Amino acid sequence: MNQETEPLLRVEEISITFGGLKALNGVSLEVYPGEVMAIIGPNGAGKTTMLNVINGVYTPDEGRIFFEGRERPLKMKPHHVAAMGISRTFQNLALFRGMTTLGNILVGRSQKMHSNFFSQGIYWGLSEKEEVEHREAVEWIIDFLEIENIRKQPAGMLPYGLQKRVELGRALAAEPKLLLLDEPMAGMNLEEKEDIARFVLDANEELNYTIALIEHDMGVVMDICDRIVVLDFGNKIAEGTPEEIKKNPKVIQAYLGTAGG
Amino acid sequence: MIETAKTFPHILLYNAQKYGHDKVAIREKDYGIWQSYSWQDYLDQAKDFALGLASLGFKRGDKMAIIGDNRPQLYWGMAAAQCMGGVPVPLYQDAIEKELHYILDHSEARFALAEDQEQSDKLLGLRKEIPRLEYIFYDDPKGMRNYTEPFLLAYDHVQELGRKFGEENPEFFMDEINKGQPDDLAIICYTSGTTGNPKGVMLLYRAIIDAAQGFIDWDGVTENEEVMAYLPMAWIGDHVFSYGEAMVAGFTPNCPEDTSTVVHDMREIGPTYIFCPPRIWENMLTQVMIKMEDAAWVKRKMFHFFLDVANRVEKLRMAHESIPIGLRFLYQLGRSLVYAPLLDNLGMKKVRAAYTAGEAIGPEIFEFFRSLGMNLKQLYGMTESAALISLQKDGDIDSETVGTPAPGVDIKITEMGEVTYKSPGNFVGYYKNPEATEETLEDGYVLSGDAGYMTEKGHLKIIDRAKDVSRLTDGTLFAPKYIENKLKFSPYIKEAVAHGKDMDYVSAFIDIDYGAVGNWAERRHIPYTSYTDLARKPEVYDLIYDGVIRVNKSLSQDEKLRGAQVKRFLLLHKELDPDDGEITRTRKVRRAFVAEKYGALIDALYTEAKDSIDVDATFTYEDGRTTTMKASLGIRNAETF
Amino acid sequence: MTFFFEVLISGLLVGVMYSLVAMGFALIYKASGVFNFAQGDMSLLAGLALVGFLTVMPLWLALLCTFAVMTILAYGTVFIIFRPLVARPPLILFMAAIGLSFLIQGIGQAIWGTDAKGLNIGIPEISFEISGIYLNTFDLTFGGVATALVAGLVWFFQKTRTGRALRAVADDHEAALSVGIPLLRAWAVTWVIAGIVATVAGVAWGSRLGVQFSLSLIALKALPVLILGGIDSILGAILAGLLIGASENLAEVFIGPYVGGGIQTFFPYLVALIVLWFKPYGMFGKEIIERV
Amino acid sequence: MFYRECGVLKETYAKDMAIFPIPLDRWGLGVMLVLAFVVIPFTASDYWLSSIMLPFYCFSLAALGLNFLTGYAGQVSIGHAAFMAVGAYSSLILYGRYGVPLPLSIFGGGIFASAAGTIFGIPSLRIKGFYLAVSTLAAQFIIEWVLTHWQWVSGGVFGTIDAPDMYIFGWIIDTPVKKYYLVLCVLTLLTVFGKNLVRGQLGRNWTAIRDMDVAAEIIGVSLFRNKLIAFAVSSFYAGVAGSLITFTYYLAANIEEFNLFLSFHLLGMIIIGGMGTVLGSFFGAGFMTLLPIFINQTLLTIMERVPSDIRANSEAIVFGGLIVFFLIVEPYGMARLWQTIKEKMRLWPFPY
Amino acid sequence: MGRKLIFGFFAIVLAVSFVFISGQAMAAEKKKAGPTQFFGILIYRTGPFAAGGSGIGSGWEDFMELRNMQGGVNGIKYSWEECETAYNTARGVECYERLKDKMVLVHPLSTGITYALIPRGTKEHKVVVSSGYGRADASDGCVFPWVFTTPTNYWSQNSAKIKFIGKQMGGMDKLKGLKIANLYIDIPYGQETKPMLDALGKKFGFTVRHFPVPWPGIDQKAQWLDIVRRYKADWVINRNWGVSCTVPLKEAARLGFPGNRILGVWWCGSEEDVLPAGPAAKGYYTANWHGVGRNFPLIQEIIDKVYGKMKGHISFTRVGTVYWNRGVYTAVINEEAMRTAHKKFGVKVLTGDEMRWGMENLNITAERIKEIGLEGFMAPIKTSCENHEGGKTVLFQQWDGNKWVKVDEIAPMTDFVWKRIKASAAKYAKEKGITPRDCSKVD
Repeated sequence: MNQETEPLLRVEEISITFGGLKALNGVSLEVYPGEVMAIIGPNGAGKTTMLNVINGVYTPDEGRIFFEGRERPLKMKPHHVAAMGISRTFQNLALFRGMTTLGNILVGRSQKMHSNFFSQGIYWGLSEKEEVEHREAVEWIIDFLEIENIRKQPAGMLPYGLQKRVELGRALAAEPKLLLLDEPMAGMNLEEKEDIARFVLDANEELNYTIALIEHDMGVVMDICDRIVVLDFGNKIAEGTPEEIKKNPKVIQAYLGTAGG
Repeated sequence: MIETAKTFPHILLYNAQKYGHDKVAIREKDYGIWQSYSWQDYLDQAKDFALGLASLGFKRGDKMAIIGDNRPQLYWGMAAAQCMGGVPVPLYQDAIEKELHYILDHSEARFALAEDQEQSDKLLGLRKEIPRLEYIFYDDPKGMRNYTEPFLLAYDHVQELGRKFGEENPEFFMDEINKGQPDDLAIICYTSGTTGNPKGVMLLYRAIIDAAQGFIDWDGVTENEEVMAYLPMAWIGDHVFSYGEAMVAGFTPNCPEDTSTVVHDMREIGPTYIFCPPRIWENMLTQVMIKMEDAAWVKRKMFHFFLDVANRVEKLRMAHESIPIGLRFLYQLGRSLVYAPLLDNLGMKKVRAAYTAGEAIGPEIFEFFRSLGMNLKQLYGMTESAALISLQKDGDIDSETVGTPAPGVDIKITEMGEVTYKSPGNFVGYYKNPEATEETLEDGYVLSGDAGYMTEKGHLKIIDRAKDVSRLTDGTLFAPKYIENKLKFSPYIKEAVAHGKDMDYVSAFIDIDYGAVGNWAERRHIPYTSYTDLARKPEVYDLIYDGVIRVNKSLSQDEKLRGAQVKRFLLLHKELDPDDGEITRTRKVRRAFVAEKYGALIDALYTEAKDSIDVDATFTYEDGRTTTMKASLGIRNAETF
Repeated sequence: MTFFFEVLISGLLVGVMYSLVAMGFALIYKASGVFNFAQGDMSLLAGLALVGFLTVMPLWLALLCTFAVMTILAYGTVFIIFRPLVARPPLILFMAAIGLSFLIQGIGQAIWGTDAKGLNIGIPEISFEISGIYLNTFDLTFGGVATALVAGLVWFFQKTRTGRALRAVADDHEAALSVGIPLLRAWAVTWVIAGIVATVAGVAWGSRLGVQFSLSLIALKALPVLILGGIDSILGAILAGLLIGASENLAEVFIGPYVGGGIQTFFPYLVALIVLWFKPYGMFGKEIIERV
Repeated sequence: MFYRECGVLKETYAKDMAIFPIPLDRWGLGVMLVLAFVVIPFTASDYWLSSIMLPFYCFSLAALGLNFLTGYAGQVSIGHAAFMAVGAYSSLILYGRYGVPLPLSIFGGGIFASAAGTIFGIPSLRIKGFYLAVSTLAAQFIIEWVLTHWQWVSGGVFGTIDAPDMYIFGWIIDTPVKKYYLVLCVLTLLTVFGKNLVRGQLGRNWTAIRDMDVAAEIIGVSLFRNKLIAFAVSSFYAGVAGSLITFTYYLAANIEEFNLFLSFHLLGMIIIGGMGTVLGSFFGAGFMTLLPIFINQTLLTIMERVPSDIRANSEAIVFGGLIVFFLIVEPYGMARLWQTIKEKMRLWPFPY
Repeated sequence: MGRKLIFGFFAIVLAVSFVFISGQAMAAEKKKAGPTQFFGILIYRTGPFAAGGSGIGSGWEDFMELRNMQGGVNGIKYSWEECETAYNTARGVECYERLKDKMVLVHPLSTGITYALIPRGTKEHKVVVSSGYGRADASDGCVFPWVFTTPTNYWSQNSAKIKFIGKQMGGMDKLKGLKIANLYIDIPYGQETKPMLDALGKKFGFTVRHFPVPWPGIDQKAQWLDIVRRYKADWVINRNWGVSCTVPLKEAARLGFPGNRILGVWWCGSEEDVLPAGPAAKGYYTANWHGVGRNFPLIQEIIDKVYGKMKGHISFTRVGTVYWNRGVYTAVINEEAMRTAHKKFGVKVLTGDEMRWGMENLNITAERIKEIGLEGFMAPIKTSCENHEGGKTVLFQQWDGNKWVKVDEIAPMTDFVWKRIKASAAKYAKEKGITPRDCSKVD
């Protein structure tokens, strides 16, 4: 990607401590518009923590966060972050189990639905129109992710791989400026991984989403990502294109180190 | 009959004028709901695409290949090509490249309309070898963003071109349509013959329209029918039915969302008029039986009890005998408890007329559906006759025959016992294949290649392929298809190939139904790893043995065929697969090919000492790779009666 | 000032009684995740049983029989009600406990009757005054019993094998299962212990109120104690009990007259709410960190 | 078995998202409405109308409200009866003391309850689970206290406000049938309103919060807003229910009617009926209203003279036993049971 | 499989239930009152206040059982049906609605139910008798023609209490400067007498402080510390209900407050209230309106004939206890009203209006009381169109450690009380838009 352009998201020198443990230690990173960026690193490197910081789940001790060139306060409610245009999937399944696939994805459009409480209660008229509008958008995503046949099934009953896919759909439904994916392919078989990789690429190339993802499967990361940031024990140890990362001795060391232990 | 109707484009114009936006012309389930298009939409869509074609240089007489699942866009494409005086050539969407290559090459198509990326990829792969293919259009743009080939155009884009072209040439469209004549070529349907290369059956507008009208008159079909368009568009049945009849009668074909949702979508639509090959009915029955196996004991018993009631009633009805009052009561009870809900679940509740066509149907299957109160009838038709030859009349049903000749159809049985016919729907010849045309067409009569005879009641009875009917060494009549169909009534048997020509007795290859038997095995905690493994289980052999015995018992009832009971059988280690050339795409067994390929197995069946045989089985993966493996197949002797 | 201390001390002594009930809640919640709404009813049952047995046998035997009843109740509850409910959401378990509370009430009163009964197990009730502060042997006795009970529980959980096993179960059900501690047995033992605690509470309160339906309402007094201390903390239950006992009495006496009195019922909840606002899992409750 | 869904096709999203997409359900609803609006009022005895149907409807409404909060939004409240009390008192005061028209008074009762509910919902922003559940008891006790101690509220030495005769535009509502219609109309309107809420974005947000609040917030659901709306809506329904039951049934607002046990009963209703379903509220309320009557009657039939303490105790036993039984067999309540039966009927004769 | 079985079982239970319930409903409709005078007994044998409900109900039933053995009231036999309210208004109303077609007179036995039944009874012409509970101002027969508080109400009781205290202190003038603590359960029932006591305090110059006890009142340490150690009360009025009646006795003893300076309301004056307190209750006074113990000819008769034939409705130990006796009293009032009505309307099964007339024209003289066999058990009663209270005295009793002993009979300050009753009833009439009837025109 063009490194000259203004990054969509820039976090600077983020540090956060949990009970005396430095989970992130002055980590900076940027996500540029239109790219697929990966954060990799061994377990406990602070990857998910970083996403949580970006989302507003955690308030970092220090650092600065810029989104679309404007700085946002460090302490911010997650749903306000979502309103800024950052959407997200989760490492462990976080679907709303009691709802159908359709319902789950519709929740993703929460920020886009504005009909007030009364018109919702009266329903017929304004609210129905809005519901239909958003249903159309969601159906488009369902079609995109090829989950037509599970549209009305309760999300909690779906097989793991499909749940992950629905979660991706929920994040896409928000039409975010930045899409954060936390291990979208964890625990999947090869075929499912290929599917998800295809969707991620499609989302990036066809729908022009900017994507930052965390993933363990190096093969996939190297294949689909434009740029990679490597974290280890809360520190950024490398950054660059897949080619560069492959050759980076620090990265190799970090991975071998954990592989041995 | 529409007076002005000369060609489908004319009919389309007429319908658009008559119904405008008031009536749904075609539906497609997409994005979770049924997207409906009125006749005016149908016309507009076809028009834009047609003009787009014209702007790209489509000439009268040009062929356009169409490939994909049933989609309104593809039907519109078909209409568009006809509007421009062209000829659509529908292709089987699951055809492999080799077949496609032949047809594309043979049909000299300059244009091709593909449903999506998958089909486009196939065509793109072939285009290198067939440079005559100028343009490829695709409907679903998903995944196509990286395709930069200049000759690859989106459906919408072509329509865009068409609208521009239409503005520049406002009269062009009507002019082209009016150039169309009933005696123009409407379509070329390639039949996947059981031998040799596919042959392009050329059908005129007149033939299809007349055939469609024939069907419509026969059943009093109205414009309010709902039908499912989910069978391959390349099949003549679908073409006559979802395109021809839909246009002429003005009813609504419905395209399912996806092949995986057909059952569900069918229930939503509730078709009133159905036309499908026996395997669909078979599948349906199998599914019913499998599901009922899992039902609670009480429910299962009740289900079978009422099925039995229905069966008895149906037998009496067919024989035109009166039904005892008690049985009638039970039948009514069964209707509310079992039959009606069952039909509702299958999406068949609203069916007024249903046809099974394309192949002979097992009488048991046929009677099963009829006994539920569904008006299932048999039809005998061929691509060469635009499907119209003979069909059953309401109230004059016989599970063994295919009904009386349709109006305007003349059937003659040759001395050799072969059925020949002259139908309004008769074709004009095979495309670029005069030899074959000559072989088939005799004085306006088409040689069907089927052996059959007219019964006393004037019903046509088809026994088998003419060339397949033969005799055992003792002179007993041996009609393999007849036996195979009987075998296939068992829900556990998917395919069967009977042997016996010039042999001492009949033997059979049997393909188990992987789903049904797998399910059966799971419930009995029989572990298995694959089809091959499952087919070799002794328990499965026992299961199939029961089915064979039943067939033998039923054969023993028939004076003529008593001697042709199945004496030995084996379960094949693989499913017969069109990709391996063992059966056709329409799932007809290529008997000669099978006999040649599995010669060793046949030998073993006729070597009475052998009770098993080792095979080196070669088969092809989806991606074209082949593999070989060794398997030992057991051979069973079956009791005869 | 003497009066203030008098109120304070009396409040603390009441607080001990609250703690007794709250401890039962905490024990069961920690072990099985059941918010045992029937804890008060268990006290009622124990009281009813004890009174019933006392009419026909000496105290020691009656106590033994009461413990036997509580044991049967514990096993019955765990194996009949909670066994099929293992791994269900906490709310379901909570509702099951509400159901249980109706069951205990119904069965207990069906067997021993609904009328109020006096309960006197011979603990002297002699009031005396120390530097102007009235004290009562009964209150002190139960203060002592409660302390002994807590000490006993701590010893049990820290030192005995069974106790350690129970703690293991409480900390991690799956891990405990994997090292071979039968979950349900552990639960049952916990319920037995909670039953014993309930019996002590039942005797303490029953001697004061008489044994009758209202005894089951002491659970209401224990609830704010419980959330203030942390639902799963025994230590929390004790400290919060003291805190609530003292503060509600002080509030009633010193604030009550200005607002019309009777604030005792909700004052503990206010205290608990304020504390919870800053520490959402109580003073000593295990914090549940939601990971995403 | 009775479902015929063949040929039911949806050509628009609006139809696909209808409350009852299946025709038979629409028919069923129609039958129920006819039953409720025509058959029952004209055939049932006054006893059935006034002492079974009225409380049943009112408690259904209250349970529905609680279901929004607990069943949909996942915030357990065991202080809900207090909001009914607020509704009861305030609507009686509005109507009796200030002469506000009856419909507005009932609505106003709901609004006051809603305000109270919102205030007591604030802790839910920080406190979760059982901690929150117990905290809601604070609402129960504080409201009880305020209503008894605030002389202005009760307006007299009896701590009780008598319900004046009800007039709507000069038309007196005095007979059981008229009261029945009043309650039924309010119930119907609010049920439709509520159903619309829960099937729309608000309901989805609530469910999202219930199922996984952290994820919901990150996705963009404001916990603050949605939780408070849940409290507000829920207590509005409770308030209206309280006001209706007081006007038509208790005939006097007395704080003792809205005690803690009623709160438990409401919770029991939605659990037995089915959390997170509108239908379940009705099932639960019906069950809880009819059960004691049923048990009493049954025992009376079996034995000529049963001491009523045995009846009462067996009632508690059966009641507790049924709660436990339900939780074991069908933890999601009668509505789920109904759903299962319905599903079976739809698939009949197939097992799946 | 197990699940399926349970489902099946459940389905069957459900089906049977439905059949039952509809059958019941129909049966209930069909059951016509025979030639008996029917009473629906709204009872509560469970819950926190079970002692009261079960005692009263059983005493009442035992009395009716006795009368039926003797051939009924002027030959009209009693019939009755219990309905468990569990002290819950909704259920109480349901009971009333269920039984109202058969009965003409109802004792709601709960303040909440009384409130709910007053408008219903008035409209449907059923006599509502709230003896010693419910609205005090309902004693005004002009405004509440269908409600009776016979023999007396809370306000009368409290005025008598003050007189009693005065008497105990040695004269009404001794009341001046006295500190009285009003310890009450913090529900409307408890609060009802606050203004009355305040007014009396003003009149007689004693101070009253009110000490609310939050429901359920199981813990009253704070109040008692306040009463004894800070306020230093001379007398404590114990206006509680259920368990909260007992707690004060223990707390008082603990703080050394003498038991004979506590004066309870008549709902805190039963054996069940004091027994759990043990010795702490000794000396405790309460109000009452009827005698205690078994030493009355009628009660002896019940013991002989009813319990002798094992037809009693409660365990024999409770016969002669306060609540049981209260039940007998209730029954006697009912019966006297019947007899009065029989005189005017003839011997027959009475309608609501006739029963009301009977209640309104009660005149139970001392001679009649003797005749009934209850001499010393109750005071004479005379009701009128205006006066639905009728009683002339409030009884006082003391717990001697084993049993209640009647210690005094005091007439309430009738004028003082009735002035307030009239005012309150008038306010009620205004609010409800009732035109009080003119009693001078009623025969």
